Amino acid sequence: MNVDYLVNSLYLIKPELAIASALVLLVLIDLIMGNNKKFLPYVAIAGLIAAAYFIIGQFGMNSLAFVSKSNKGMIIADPFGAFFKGIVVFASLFVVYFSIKSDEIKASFERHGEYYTLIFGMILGMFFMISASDLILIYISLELVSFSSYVLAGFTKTALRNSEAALKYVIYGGVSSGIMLFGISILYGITGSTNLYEINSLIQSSSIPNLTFILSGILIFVGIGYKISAAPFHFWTPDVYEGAPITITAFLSVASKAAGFALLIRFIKITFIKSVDSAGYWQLVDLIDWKTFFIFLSIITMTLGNFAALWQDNLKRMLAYSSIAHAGYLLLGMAVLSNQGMIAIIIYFAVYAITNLGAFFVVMLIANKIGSENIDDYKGLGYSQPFLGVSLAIFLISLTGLPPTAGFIGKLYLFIALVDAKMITLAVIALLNSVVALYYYIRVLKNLFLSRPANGTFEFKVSFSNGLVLVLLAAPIIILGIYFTPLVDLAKNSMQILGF
Amino acid sequence: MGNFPILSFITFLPIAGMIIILLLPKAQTLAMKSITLIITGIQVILAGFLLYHYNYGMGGINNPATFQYIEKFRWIEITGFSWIGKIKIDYFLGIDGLSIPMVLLTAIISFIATLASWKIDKAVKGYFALYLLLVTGMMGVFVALDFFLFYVFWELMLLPMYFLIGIWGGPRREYAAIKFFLYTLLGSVFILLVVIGLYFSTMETLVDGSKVFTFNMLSMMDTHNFVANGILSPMNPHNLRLIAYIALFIGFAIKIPMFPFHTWLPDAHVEAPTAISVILAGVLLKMGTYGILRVCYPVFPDITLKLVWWIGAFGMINIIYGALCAMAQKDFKKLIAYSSVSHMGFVMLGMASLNTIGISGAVLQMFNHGTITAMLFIIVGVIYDRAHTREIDAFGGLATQMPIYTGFVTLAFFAAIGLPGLSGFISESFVFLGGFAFETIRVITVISTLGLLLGAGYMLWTLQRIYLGTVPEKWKLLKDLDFREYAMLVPLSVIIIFLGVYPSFMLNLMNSSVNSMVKFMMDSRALYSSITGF
Amino acid sequence: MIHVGLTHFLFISSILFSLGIFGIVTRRNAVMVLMGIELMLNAANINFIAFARYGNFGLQGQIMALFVIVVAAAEAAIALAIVLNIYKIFSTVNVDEIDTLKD
Amino acid sequence: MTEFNLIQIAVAILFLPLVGFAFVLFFGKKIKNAYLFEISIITVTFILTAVLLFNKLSWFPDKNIVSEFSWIRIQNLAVLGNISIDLGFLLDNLSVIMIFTVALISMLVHIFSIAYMKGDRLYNRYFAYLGLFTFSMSGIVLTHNILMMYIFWELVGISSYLLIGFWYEKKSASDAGKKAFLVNRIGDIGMFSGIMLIFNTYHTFTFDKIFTQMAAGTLPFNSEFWLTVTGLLLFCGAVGKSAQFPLHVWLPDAMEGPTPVSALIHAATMVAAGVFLVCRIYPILTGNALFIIAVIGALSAVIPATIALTQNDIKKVLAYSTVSQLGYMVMALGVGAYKFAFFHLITHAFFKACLFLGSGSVIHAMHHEQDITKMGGLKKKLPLTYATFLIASLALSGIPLTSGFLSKDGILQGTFAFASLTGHWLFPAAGFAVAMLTAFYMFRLIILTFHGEPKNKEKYDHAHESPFVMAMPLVVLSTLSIFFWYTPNPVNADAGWFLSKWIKSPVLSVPQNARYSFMKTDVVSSVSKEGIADINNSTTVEGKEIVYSEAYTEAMHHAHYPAMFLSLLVAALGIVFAFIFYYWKKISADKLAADIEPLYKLSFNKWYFDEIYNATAVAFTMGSSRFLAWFDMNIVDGAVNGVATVTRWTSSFTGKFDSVIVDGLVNLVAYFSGFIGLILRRFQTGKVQTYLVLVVFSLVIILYLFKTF
Repeated sequence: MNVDYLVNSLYLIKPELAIASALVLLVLIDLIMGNNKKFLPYVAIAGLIAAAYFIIGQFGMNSLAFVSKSNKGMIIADPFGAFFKGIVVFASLFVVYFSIKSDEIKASFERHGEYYTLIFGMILGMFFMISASDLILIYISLELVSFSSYVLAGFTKTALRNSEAALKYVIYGGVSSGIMLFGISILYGITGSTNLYEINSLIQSSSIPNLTFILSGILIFVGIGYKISAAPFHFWTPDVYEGAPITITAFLSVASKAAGFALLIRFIKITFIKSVDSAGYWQLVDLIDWKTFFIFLSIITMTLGNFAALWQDNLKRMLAYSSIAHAGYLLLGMAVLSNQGMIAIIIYFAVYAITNLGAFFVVMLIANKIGSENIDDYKGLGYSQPFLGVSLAIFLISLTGLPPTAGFIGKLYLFIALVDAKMITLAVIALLNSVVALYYYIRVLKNLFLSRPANGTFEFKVSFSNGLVLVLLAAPIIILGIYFTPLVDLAKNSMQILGF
Repeated sequence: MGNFPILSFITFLPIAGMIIILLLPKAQTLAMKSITLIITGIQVILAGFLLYHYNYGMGGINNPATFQYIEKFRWIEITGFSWIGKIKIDYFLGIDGLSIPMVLLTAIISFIATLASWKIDKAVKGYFALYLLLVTGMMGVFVALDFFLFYVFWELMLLPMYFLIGIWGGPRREYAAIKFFLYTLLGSVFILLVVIGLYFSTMETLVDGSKVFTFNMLSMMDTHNFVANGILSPMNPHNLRLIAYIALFIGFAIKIPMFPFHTWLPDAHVEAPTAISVILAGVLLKMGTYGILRVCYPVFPDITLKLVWWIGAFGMINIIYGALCAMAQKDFKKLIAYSSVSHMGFVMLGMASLNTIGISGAVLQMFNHGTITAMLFIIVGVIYDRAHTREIDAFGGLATQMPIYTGFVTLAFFAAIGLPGLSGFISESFVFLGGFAFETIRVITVISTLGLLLGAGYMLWTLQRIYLGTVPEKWKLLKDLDFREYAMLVPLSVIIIFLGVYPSFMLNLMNSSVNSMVKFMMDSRALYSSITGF
Repeated sequence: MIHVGLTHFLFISSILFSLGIFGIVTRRNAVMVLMGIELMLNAANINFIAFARYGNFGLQGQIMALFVIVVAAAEAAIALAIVLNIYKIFSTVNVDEIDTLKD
Repeated sequence: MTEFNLIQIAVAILFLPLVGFAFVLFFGKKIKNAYLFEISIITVTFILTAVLLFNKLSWFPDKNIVSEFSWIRIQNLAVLGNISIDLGFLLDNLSVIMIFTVALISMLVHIFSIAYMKGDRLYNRYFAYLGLFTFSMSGIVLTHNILMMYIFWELVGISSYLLIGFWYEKKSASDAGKKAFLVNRIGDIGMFSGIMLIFNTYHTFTFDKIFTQMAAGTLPFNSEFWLTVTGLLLFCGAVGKSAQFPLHVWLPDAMEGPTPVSALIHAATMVAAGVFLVCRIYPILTGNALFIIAVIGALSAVIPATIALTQNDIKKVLAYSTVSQLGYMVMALGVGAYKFAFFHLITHAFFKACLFLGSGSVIHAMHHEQDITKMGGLKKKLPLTYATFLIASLALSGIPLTSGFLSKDGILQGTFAFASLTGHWLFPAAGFAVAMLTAFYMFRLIILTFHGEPKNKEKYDHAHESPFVMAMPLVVLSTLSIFFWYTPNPVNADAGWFLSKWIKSPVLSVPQNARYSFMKTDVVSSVSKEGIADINNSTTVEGKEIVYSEAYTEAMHHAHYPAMFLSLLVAALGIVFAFIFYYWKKISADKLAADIEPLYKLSFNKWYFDEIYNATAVAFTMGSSRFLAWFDMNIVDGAVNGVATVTRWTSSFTGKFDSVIVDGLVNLVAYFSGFIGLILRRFQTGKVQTYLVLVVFSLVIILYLFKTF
């Protein structure tokens, strides 16, 4: 491997490099500037913008970095990865902004350097997760994300629920990644390679011991399933989402999940694919019945998420369950095993990212002021804070998936994919689920607008910048709900996975 | 004014009004009310304009060339390599004889309901903003010809309605609002599924000869556009048309509301403020029957022909069941709500007749019920504003106390029981004549005539209990109508009498379309049997 | 002298893995739970090395094992820090007593 | 006068009262004497009807004048082409005579009411309603199609409702109005069903077109049975409106209305509309239908007559008498005595209106005392009222020289002839029995009211003869109860212009073998003046009659004198008995009543019709309505809402369910959803090891499920 080749590969990982540099810079600045931490977020934002710039460049790419002798690389630079990295950067930008505003984070001012560094560690890990094509890299990037998030979940240390969340997260995450690693080791034993492309060509050409293979596949899925919080690997989600600082919850629910889904799609598509037929359906190696698996999983996940959410009084926790349910909807897109399904996932995810960030932002703003995330404390908020109320309403309606919000477009594309695949029953289940989902979303709206405040009104002002950010998040939801061509175009351009 | 996009204008004008209202300071309540009034007033004028230039000879239904005021341009178009690349959604508006009565009705009722909202004093800004949004949604449903667009409008009015009931309603408003919301959402998810199914079963040929899947309702009505193996294509031997039809029908039936999906209606009405009840009964219920006529019938003529007995039978159940339930009510508003259930049964019965007279009767009944029930709810509102109770037994002798009001009440009640000379008569008669002419539902029709008796029964009984007799001491201070109430009741009365004396005004309007519909249904019988044959 | 083959290694690794899971779900002490996780990781490590050795797959397996050892160390560091923090706040490291976050 | 002029007059006759109604309704509050406008309008209307009558009978006695315009056109129907629903006038002798009668009585009642209603709070409104009624009634009479007839039929019902319940503050009045309307509606539903059948078969509502098509052989469902059904369904309307058995129960209650209203609506005009309807649709009535009609008519004649014997309310007696007389007419129509039925309709209108107005005069004088057992001796105080009342009663009892004698005799003759041809002797028996009963209860009424000693001295002392505006109508009407208006021969009506020139039996459209045998044309085609051939032109040319068989003509002829003498005899007997019981008091009425107590009670309690209806139909409807409302609240809604008890039972699960229910988890789906949610959240224990056990456990399950693969 010559140096030129290495340098060429480095060109392909410019976004990762940008993030890595920013990370180093953050550490340095934190060291140098001492107690003046004000610059940190701006450095972070600058780093993210640089990464975003490089990511946009990646939409045209289609190549492998760090190619080995057998011509199979470790990192893929393709539009698909670019899209999910874009989502991560998008989410990170907002999360950084949220962090500036969050009272929770402000409280531990002296550790801000640590905070942003860890966030960048997570971002870096996610970037690699999204673009990795080698099991080794996958595992390590996954752990990178996990470790950073363990610490971030317990960032405020003094808060009781923070620490508890961190402990649960670390144990749960450790076990999940341990199981996944065991799966990887078995897969390695069967195929003799850790490179997904190599494994793919191997399982297509030679006979593979069935049961062992299934075992390894499913064990590996445990790690991914835990990241995307698919049932039955979701148990950490509500506790950690509730316990973690709200900025981190938002980050986990969007960016971490994005990385997880990118990994899932890439893993399934690269490893198991035989061919893509003209209608866009994936013909998989029939070692594992992934279709049934995903159908099964998505039904459980969305049903469980929705039904459990019915009972939540803590809005953060409710949103945690709702994010589980949304993972279920996204898995529907997987179950179709087609390009359509993938487009649907991409569209859905883009919408979900905006919406969820917005929802958490409102929750944060309110929690900053009233110090509660309890739904019952939101009574009458829509009157005293119409702007916040209406924004939250828009986000929740979009999460429910009603027109004319973008959430509807996401659901629409999912159902289009399902109906096209003739999976009507699944579509009906999903639709009924979305009716169930309405219960708990509408309950929040009810408290916002229909109930009268229990004790006094909420006297506080939404600052201009916060208002602007809210508009930035809410406006696209309405606009994309009415004119969604750009969204679909983006999805279409993003579905290109290297090699297929 | 040839190219003036009048339908877009009439549909989206309220949105403009909504934005203006949102920009106004909170205290300017009078300005908000006036703006709403002006906007809805302009809508009435525009609807009048539509009517004035309407070409009576054009049939519509399934032929895009015979729709009027068409506005069609590409809304969403995505080109690409696989199927999903070629998605296209049109912004496609147009009206025919089925929709123009509904557009008129929506405009008129919105205007009158604005007046009925005049006394709203709680969160006025939000109220009128939501109200105008609702009006857009309703108007949109009646002018959209693209199924996707139709669905978007359909859902669009859901949330404003939820809040309008939930915030400005009566004591159990939250319960009623959520019930309304859940029921209708449940209905609309079924509709959505069928929309997608139809999307995958129909392909439209573009100008350049290429074929794309389409949401265009009119293309879905043409059997040539079905793809061979679409799940809802009649030529596919394993098609799911029956199931899809039932799902779609239930989706619409919840709005009608058809027994046994009607239970949201009494609650919603009882809790909703007067203006919203007026809108709800006056316009929203019509969406269900309109949807069935606009979509279920021409897109699934084969299944419609199969299930028409059931439609008629449910119509009959609605008529009789609604009337009997109304009879037992103690709450005036609930009684009127159940009477709506009963009256909408006539619409279903008329639709089931599948002939010109019956369907004309059904459409006319939709319009008439809209005006009559609006009036009835205003009447309830008038008394509730004054007495703050709707308990029927708490009243008596109001005819002495409020003679002019009672005059209007009498007119509205008589219209509701189908008294000749008032609009309800001719539509109900047409429904019966049409139903009787169709052998399949003849017996049902005859049984349904019982509804005439029961309707008269509960209406007159109510009239007696509230208005006749002697005035209890505590109501001796009630005032007769004020100017605003005149302004609401007089136009409706005029419409009711005018259409009673000269029903041709409406019937001519819809004649061509209804004929096209009937012809289309009749032709389909042979057409579809030949298609499913191979 | 028995010839030690792949099967033996796999056998050992499976036992280690199972023991790890057993430890995780049964031990109340957080530190013990963490040790269970370490066992799982090491079980995988044994697999990697055994496969690499017996399958003639090249160096990937060994490299993986090296990475895993590093990762395990990092994990242990972080986890123990968190456990320490927990002890400060809850005055216990028994995982089943830390359940304030629940439905 | 051209035909067009006549139509113009008819239009004016129809709409003038409506103008009066609208004017008085809207300006009644502001203009104190608005009623005078209505009265002048009605007077003009009456003059116009007189002009119409005169011109029609003088210049176009044999011609049907039709004028129509298209009200609703439905074009390009798939099968039928264009359908036009026409509105229009049909001026034949029947309608002009009827409209004259209506306008005359209406005018007289208007005038009578000036004094009778004086001082009422809603004085002007009352006249407005009368105007509305006159308008509606004119519509029924003048229309040329069944739909329009139905329209006005309903309008008449509404005006009747408004007038019966005019004193709406009295609960009994508003009850009676409601009852009248609803009972009528029952009949109307039948009638409307008939109309549906007609329209479905002929695609038109116009009488002439229906008759023409039927004569050409088009029958409903191509069956004579359905033709019979059609006829009977249409007749249902008449059963309701003309208060025939079993729907007669509303009419006595309707006496709650002001007495002039009873005279106008519930004695003379509106209730006669049913008979008029049967006259109009006579050509389509089959023999079977006619027979059933005759049976209904006979029952309606007998039962109320027996009830009238024991009633003590002066208006109730007259009301039952009205039902009985209407039954007479219907029976007459049923047995084929068409002309006499219509004749009786006209004569009855006058003398019954006179009786009612007379009773009004009595009631007015007695300060709204209606119980005849509390009257007596009023002859001296109210001589004019007494005289006119007596004349009218004689007419009603069928005493020679009165109009009633002529028409009643004709009807009895008809039943007699019918019986002799078909053997159904019960009809004449019923007829004569009723004749006797009528004479008896009328004279019971007269004796108790006008003769004997005053029972309520105080009221008697204050009684005084009515003013001119009330007396004048009585005189006019009693004069009209004398024979010479109708025929020069006081014992033979056939000789008169009324029956020989003006009223003609219509040509039947019913197929030959569905008719009564004596109405078949083939038997005596020679007798007929006009052939069947030009039947298609019958839309414009009148002058054809039912072609009765020779046997029938013969039988009628033979029946003439026996019927006359017999009827005289029974009438005289009735009167004598009345005198024996009440004037000479030879036999104590009370003692007799005690002796035959069950019968007396049956009669006194009106054969328990109201009780039976209340216990069955009304109770059933109300019961089912209550049940369904309960069903709706608890079952239909509950099925979706979650049955309350189960819900509450499970609410102990967390104690939160109730609040959540209220919060919006409102239906069964929600209940189950909530339940599932509850189960699911039990897994979320907060203990991380539990989670991990679950993960491992589900992992095993997944592996197990996939192992077969």
